[in-house]
Amino acid sequence: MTAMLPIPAVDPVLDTESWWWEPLAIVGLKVLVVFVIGLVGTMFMVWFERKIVAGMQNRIGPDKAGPFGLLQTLADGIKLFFKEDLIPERSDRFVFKLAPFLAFVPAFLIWSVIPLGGDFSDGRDGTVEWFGQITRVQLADPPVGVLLVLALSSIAVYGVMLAGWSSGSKYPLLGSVRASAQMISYEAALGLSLATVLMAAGTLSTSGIVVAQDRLTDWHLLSTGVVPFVVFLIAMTAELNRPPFDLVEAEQEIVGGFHTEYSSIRFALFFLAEFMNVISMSALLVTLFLGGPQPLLIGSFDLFAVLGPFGGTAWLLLKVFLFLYVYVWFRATLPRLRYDQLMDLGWKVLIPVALGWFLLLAALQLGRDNDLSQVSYVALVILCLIVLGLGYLLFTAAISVARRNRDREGAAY
Amino acid sequence: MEPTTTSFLVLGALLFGIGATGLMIRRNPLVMFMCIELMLNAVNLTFVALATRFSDIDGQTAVFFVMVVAAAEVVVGLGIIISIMRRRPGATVDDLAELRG
Amino acid sequence: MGAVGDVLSDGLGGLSHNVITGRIEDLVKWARSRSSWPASFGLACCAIEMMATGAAHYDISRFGMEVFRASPRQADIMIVAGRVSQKMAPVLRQVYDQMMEPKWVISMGVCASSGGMFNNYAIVQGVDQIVPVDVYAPGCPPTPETLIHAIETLHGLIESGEIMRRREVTGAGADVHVQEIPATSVPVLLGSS
Amino acid sequence: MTMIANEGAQEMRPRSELSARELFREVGSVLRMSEAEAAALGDLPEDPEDDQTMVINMGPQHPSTHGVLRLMLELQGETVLRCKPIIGYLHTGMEKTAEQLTFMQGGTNVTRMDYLSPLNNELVFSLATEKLLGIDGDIPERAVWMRMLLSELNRMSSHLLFMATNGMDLGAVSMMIYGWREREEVLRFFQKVTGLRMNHNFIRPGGLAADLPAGWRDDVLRLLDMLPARLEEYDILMTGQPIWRERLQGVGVITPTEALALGATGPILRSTGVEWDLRRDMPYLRYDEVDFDVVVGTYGDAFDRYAIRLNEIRESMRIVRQILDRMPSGDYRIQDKKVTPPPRARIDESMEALIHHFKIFTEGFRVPEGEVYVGIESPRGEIGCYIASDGSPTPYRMHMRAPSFVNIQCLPHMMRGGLVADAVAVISSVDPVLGEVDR
Amino acid sequence: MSSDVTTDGTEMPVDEDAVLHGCPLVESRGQQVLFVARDRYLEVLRLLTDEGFAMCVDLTAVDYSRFMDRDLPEAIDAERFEVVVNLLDISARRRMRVRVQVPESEPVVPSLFDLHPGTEAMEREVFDMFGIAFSDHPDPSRILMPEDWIGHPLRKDYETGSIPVQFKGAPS
Amino acid sequence: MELIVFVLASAMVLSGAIGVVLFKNPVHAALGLVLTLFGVAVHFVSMEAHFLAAVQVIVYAGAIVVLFLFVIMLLGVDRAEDLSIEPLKLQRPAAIVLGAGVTVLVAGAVVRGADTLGSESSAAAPGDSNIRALARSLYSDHVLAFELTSVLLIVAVAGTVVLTRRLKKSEG
Repeated sequence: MTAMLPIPAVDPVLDTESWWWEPLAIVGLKVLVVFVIGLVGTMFMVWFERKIVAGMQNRIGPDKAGPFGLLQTLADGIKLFFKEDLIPERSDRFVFKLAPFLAFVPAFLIWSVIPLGGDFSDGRDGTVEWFGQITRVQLADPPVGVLLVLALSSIAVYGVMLAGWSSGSKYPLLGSVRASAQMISYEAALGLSLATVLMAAGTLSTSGIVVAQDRLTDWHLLSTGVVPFVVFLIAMTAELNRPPFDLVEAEQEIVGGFHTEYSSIRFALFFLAEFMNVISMSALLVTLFLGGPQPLLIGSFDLFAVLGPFGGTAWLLLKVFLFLYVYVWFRATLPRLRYDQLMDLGWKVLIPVALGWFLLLAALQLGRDNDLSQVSYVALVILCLIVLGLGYLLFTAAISVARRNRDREGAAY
Repeated sequence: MEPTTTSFLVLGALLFGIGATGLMIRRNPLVMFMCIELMLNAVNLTFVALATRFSDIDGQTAVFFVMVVAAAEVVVGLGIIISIMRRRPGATVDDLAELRG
Repeated sequence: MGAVGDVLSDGLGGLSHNVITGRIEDLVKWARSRSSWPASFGLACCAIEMMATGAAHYDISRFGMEVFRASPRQADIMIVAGRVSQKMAPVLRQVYDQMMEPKWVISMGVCASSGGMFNNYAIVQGVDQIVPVDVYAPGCPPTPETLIHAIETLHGLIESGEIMRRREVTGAGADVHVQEIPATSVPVLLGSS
Repeated sequence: MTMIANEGAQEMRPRSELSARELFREVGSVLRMSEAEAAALGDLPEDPEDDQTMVINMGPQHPSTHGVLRLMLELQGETVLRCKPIIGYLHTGMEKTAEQLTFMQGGTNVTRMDYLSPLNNELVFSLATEKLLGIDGDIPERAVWMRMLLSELNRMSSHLLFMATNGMDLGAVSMMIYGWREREEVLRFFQKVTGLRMNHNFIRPGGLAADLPAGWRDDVLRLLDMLPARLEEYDILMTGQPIWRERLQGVGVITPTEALALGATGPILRSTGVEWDLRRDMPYLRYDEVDFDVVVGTYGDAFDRYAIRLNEIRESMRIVRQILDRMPSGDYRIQDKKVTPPPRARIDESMEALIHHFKIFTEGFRVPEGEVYVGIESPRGEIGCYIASDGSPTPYRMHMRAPSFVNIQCLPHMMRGGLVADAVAVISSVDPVLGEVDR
Repeated sequence: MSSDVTTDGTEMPVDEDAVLHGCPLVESRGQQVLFVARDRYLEVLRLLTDEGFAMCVDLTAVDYSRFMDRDLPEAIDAERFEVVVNLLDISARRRMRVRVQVPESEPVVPSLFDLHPGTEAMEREVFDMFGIAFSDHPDPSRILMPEDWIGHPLRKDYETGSIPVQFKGAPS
Repeated sequence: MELIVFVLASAMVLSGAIGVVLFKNPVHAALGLVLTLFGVAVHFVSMEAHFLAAVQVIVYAGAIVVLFLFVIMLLGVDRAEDLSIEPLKLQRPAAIVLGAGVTVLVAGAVVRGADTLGSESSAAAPGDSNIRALARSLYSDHVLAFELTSVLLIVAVAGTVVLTRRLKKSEG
C-alpha cells in the first residue's frame, strides 16, 4: 500500500512535501472554480442556444428576462424549482428519484479532469504557480484522465435509462431503450477515435495530452489526420443526444422521451445535465484535438498574451465556444435521423472508419518508431492501404450479403 | 492504521460468499447472472490485491482477461435468456429443462 | 431601488425591493412570469395562429415561451387553441390534470371561450366548463397580436400576484375544480336514435 | 401523453378479437393480398405474443399528429405492425350547422373546415350554390379570375405550411420557422384583401365580398419576386440534404392501385404517378386558359409528396403570374338582385334597396330544389361539395367531401412495416387537416 | 325572387327513357345521376366499376324526412334516407352520381368495402351520422362521435343541440 | 485516510452485493451490482490500479450492467420476483449455510495465511508506468491469451446474433 495522500494522488504535480494549507487552498479554489464554471456555463449555454437558434430563424429570442434575456435560464430554473413535483403512481419511486442525479453528477464530474487553463507562453508546459505551489489549472490530473471521462460518459447512460424505466409508462420506456442502445453503440466509435489521440500523445492523462500539442502541427486535429476528429465529433453529438441524433427526446415521435413524466426540479436536473454535458464534452473535444488551453500562435503572436497566465483559459473558452456554436448550428439545420439510420451510421460507418484509421496510424507510428527507410515506409503505407481496402471490400460485401439474406428470409431482429 | 492485503482478501472472500449464496437462492436467471458477476469481481479484487502486494503486474493482466471473459459470458448468456424468454415469458431457472436428455 | 434595480430594470422591473432583500415570492413571481412554458394544445384554426405566434414574425420566444412542451408535466400554461368537441373534452381535462401546479389556462378564440359560431351538439360551449380559464383571447381566430396580448395580460397577472390573490379569496384555485358540468351530457341529446 | 379517452369499439383491439377483414384493413393490406392469402390469414392470424408487441397511442394530443388525430399503433420493437387512426376529436357538427345557416352565411361555416385553405372551401361551396341557382355561367370574368388568384395563393400558403410542419416533424426546426415566415407574407396579402388572416368568408355565392384593394398587383408581384429565392433556400436546406432524403425516400410507399382504390386524391395520388389534377382534367373557373404543369411523382413515397408540394408552389406562382397578366376589369360579383346585396351607396338613397339588403342578409335567398355535387382541387386533393336543396334559403343538406378525411385512410397502408419515426413522416406527408377530417 | 332561373333548376331528365343497367339515369344540372334500387346496389356499382368508374370519390347520405315530395323518376319510390355515391372515371374524366333509396324501417345498405376500400371511413361516417348500417362492413363502429353517444346527429329529427347563449358574470 | 477509503468502499461493495441478492426487483438488483462494481473500482484506485479501475467502470458498469438493464427492459421481466416461493424445500437455508461456510473457510484461510504473505513493501510504480507495464505484459508475455480472448469475443457476438435472430413466419 502506498502512503501517498489522496489529493496529490490525483494531482501529481503538487508538491506533497509541503503539506500545509496551500495545497488545501488550491484544491478548494479549484473545486469552487470548476463548480461555478459548470453552473454559469450551463446557464449561459441555454441562453446562447436559444438566442443563436432564434437568430438563425430570423427571430429575436428571449429578451424579457434581464438584459438581452440573459436571465432567462435563471427564470426557468427558479420557476422549475418552485413548481409542483410529482412522482407517478406507477413509477418506481426510489429509482425515479435517483435517476436525475445519475444524469447530473457525471456531467459535473467530467469537469474535474479538463485542463481549464495554464501558462503556455514561451513553451512553458502549462503549470502555474499559486501560493508558491506549482500546479496545473485542473482539478484532478489522474494518470487515466481520458479513461475517466469515458467511464463517466458511460455512467451517464444510467440516468437516462433508469428515468425512462422508472416512469412506468410507455413513451419514456421507448425513449430510454433508444437512449441506451444509442449510447452503447456510439461509445465504441468514440473510444476508437480517442485511441488515435492517445497513441499520438503517448499518455492517458489530459494534461499530458495538452502538453503534447504545443505546436499547431502537433494539434491532434492535424497530427492524427482529420478523420478521428470528425468521427469523434459525430459520435459525441450522438452521445450527447443532440440533434440530429436526439431521438431519445424526439418530441414528434415519443413526446418527451425519457423525461416525459418528470417535472419540477428533477426535470431541471436533466435539463441542466444535458447542457452541461454539451459544454464539458466540447471542452474534452478541444482538449483532445485542439490543444485545450494551448494558444493558437500566429507567427509568435498570441492573441491573449495580455492576459498573462489567464491566456490559456481565454483560449480554451474561445475554442469551446466555437463548438457550442457548431452544436447549435446542427440543431437549427439538420433533420433528425431515423433509428435504424442512426445505428447504421454508428456501426457500419463510424466504427469501421475509426478502426481502419487507427490501424493506419498505428502502422505509421510503428514505422516511425523503428526508423524505417523512406522506401520501406512507403511500402508499409501501401501495404496498409491495400489491407484496409480489402477490409472495406469484404465489409461492403458482407453488408450486401446480409441485406440480401434479410430480404429473402425476412429475418427480423 | 491502514488496510493490509489480508483485509482485501477477506473482503474478496465475503463478496464471493455473498455471490455464491445469491446464485443458489435466486431463481431469476438475470439475477443469477449478476451473482456470478459478483463472484468474478471478488476474484478480481483478490488478483489486484495480490498483484499489488507482490509488485507483479501479471495479476492485473489476469483481471483484464477476466473482464473480457465476463463480457463474453454476459453477451452469450443474455442472448440465451432473450431467446428463452421470448418463447416462455416469466420462466425461472427451474422451468428451464430444455437440454435435459 | 438601488443600482441593481436600474441595471436590471428591463427584467426585474416588477420587483419593488432590491434583489437581495426582496421577498423570495417576488423573485418566484418574476421567474414564473418570465418563463411560462406552454403545453402545446392545438386543436383547430387557432392552433395555426398559435404556431404562427411562435414563428419569425411574432416570436413568442421573446417571453421565454418558445419551449412548447410536449409533456404536460413540464408545462405551465395551457393554451386551448380551438374548438373543443365533446369527444375531446375528457382528454383536455386529463391533460390539464396532468399539468403541475402552478398552471394557467388561456382560452384562445371564441370557440374555446364560448363555442363561437358552433352552437351545436358537438362542441363544448366554452372550455371554462371543463377547466378554469385565466385569460380569454377573443377572435376567430385571434391574430397573433391578440394572443400575445393575452399572454402579456397573464404574465402581468402572474407577476403582480393577482391570480394567486384571487384564488385565495374565492377558493377557485387551479386545483379547485370549477363547478363542473359533465362534459358528456350537455342537454343536447334530444334526438331519437 | 397516453390518454385514457376510451372510444371502445373505435380503438384497436387484440388480434384475436378481430375479423380477418378488419385485420387486413388495420395492417393496411386490403389490396395487397389475394383472396386465397387472405383466407389463409383469416384462419391463422399471425399473433405475436402479447408481450412482444406494444400498443401505443399517438394523440389525440401529440406533437406530431397535426392537431387531434389519434393513432393507435401496434409496435414490435419500433416497427409498426398495425395502425388505426381514430378521428372525431374535432368533430364540430358543421354539416348540421350548415342546415341552419342560409346560403349567404354558409361560407362562414365551410371556411372553418380546412382552415389551411379556407378560400378553396368557400370556392367550392359558392360554385355548388351557383350551380344550384343556375347562375354558374353568369359570374363576371373579374370575379372568376379573382377567385383563381385567391385560390392559387391559398394553395401556396397551404403548401408552405406543409413545408413547415414536415420540417418540424422530421426535426428540422429552422425549416418550420422558414415555412411560417413565407406563409406570413401570403397571409399579409390576404389580410389586405379580405381583412382577415384566416377564415375569410370572402368568396361568396355570386362572386366575392369585395374588389381587390388598390396596389394589390404590386403586393402580389413582390410576393412572387420574393418566393423563388426562398424556395431555393428550401432546396438547399432540405431537398438536397442527405439526411432529409434518407428520412423520406422509400418511406410510406403507396401504389397507384391502392391510392385509387382508397379514393386518395391530390398529392398522394399524384405521387404514385397518376396524373390527376382537377384543375387540368375537369377544369373549373378558367384553369383551362392558363398554362401549368401537373407535378407527378414516381415512387409514391413521402419524398415524392414533399417534392410535389414544393413544385406545386412553383406552378402556382406560374399561374398567378398569368392571372396578373390577364386579370380583366369589371364587376367582382354578379349583378343579380336575387343573390347580390345592393351596393352600399344605394342603401342610403333608396328604401327599397335598404329592405332588399335587410331581407337578403336575414332571410337569405331561395335556392331551387335539387341537388348538386361540385369538386375542385384543393391543396390536399379533391374537395367536393354536395348540396341538396328543398327550395328554402338554407341548404336541406350540405355535405363536404373532405380530401383529408379520405386520405387519412391511407395511413395504415403507408405505415405498415415502417418505424415509429417513419410513422411521423408519413402522417406529415399526408398533410391532414383535422378540421376537415372531422368537420 | 325572379323565376326565370328556377325553370332550368328543376330536375329535368333530358331523355325520359334514359336507362343504365336497368336503372333510370337522370341528368341534373349537367351531372349524371343514376337511381339504383337497394337490392341491385352492389351489382350496379360493380358494373359501373367495370365500365370505368373505378374510383369512389364520395359516399354520403341525406335524410329526406322533411322533404319527401322531392323529384324522383317514376320508377323510384321516395324513402326517408338516400345514400349518395359519387363515382369518378379517371380515364374518361366523367362523374356519375348514384342515389339509393333506403327505407326508414330497415336502414341497411350493403357495404362497398370490397369494391372500393376507400369507402370504409365514409360508410362509418354515414352510420355515425344517420344510423344507416352497412352490412358486411369490416368495422361498423362510430367514427366521429364518442362510442357511447346516443342518437345520430344528422338525422332531421335530431336537434341541433344549440343551447341558449348565456352571459356569465366575469369570474371574480 | 487510506482506512477511511477502504471502509467506505468496502461498505459499498458489501451493501451492493447484499442488495443484489435480496432485492426483489431485477432492476434494483442491477443497481446494487453497480454499487458493488464502483466499490471495487475504488479499491482498485487505492491499490494504484488506475487503468483497471477505469476499465472496470467502463466495461462492467458502462456495458455489462447496461446490457442487463437493457435486457430487463426489453423483455419486461422487471416484475418483482416472488422470493417466497420455494421450489425446493430447504434449498434456501442450505444455500445460506453453504455460502456462509464457504466465506468463513476462505476468509479463515486468508487470515491464517496472512503471515506467509510476508511484508514485502509494494513498489508498484505509480502513474503512467503502471499502464505501460500492464500493456507490455499484455502484448508480450500474454499475447496469445489476448488473441484468444478476442477470438472468444467475436465468437460470443456472432453466437448471440444467431441466437437472438428470428425468422419471420410470414409477412405481417
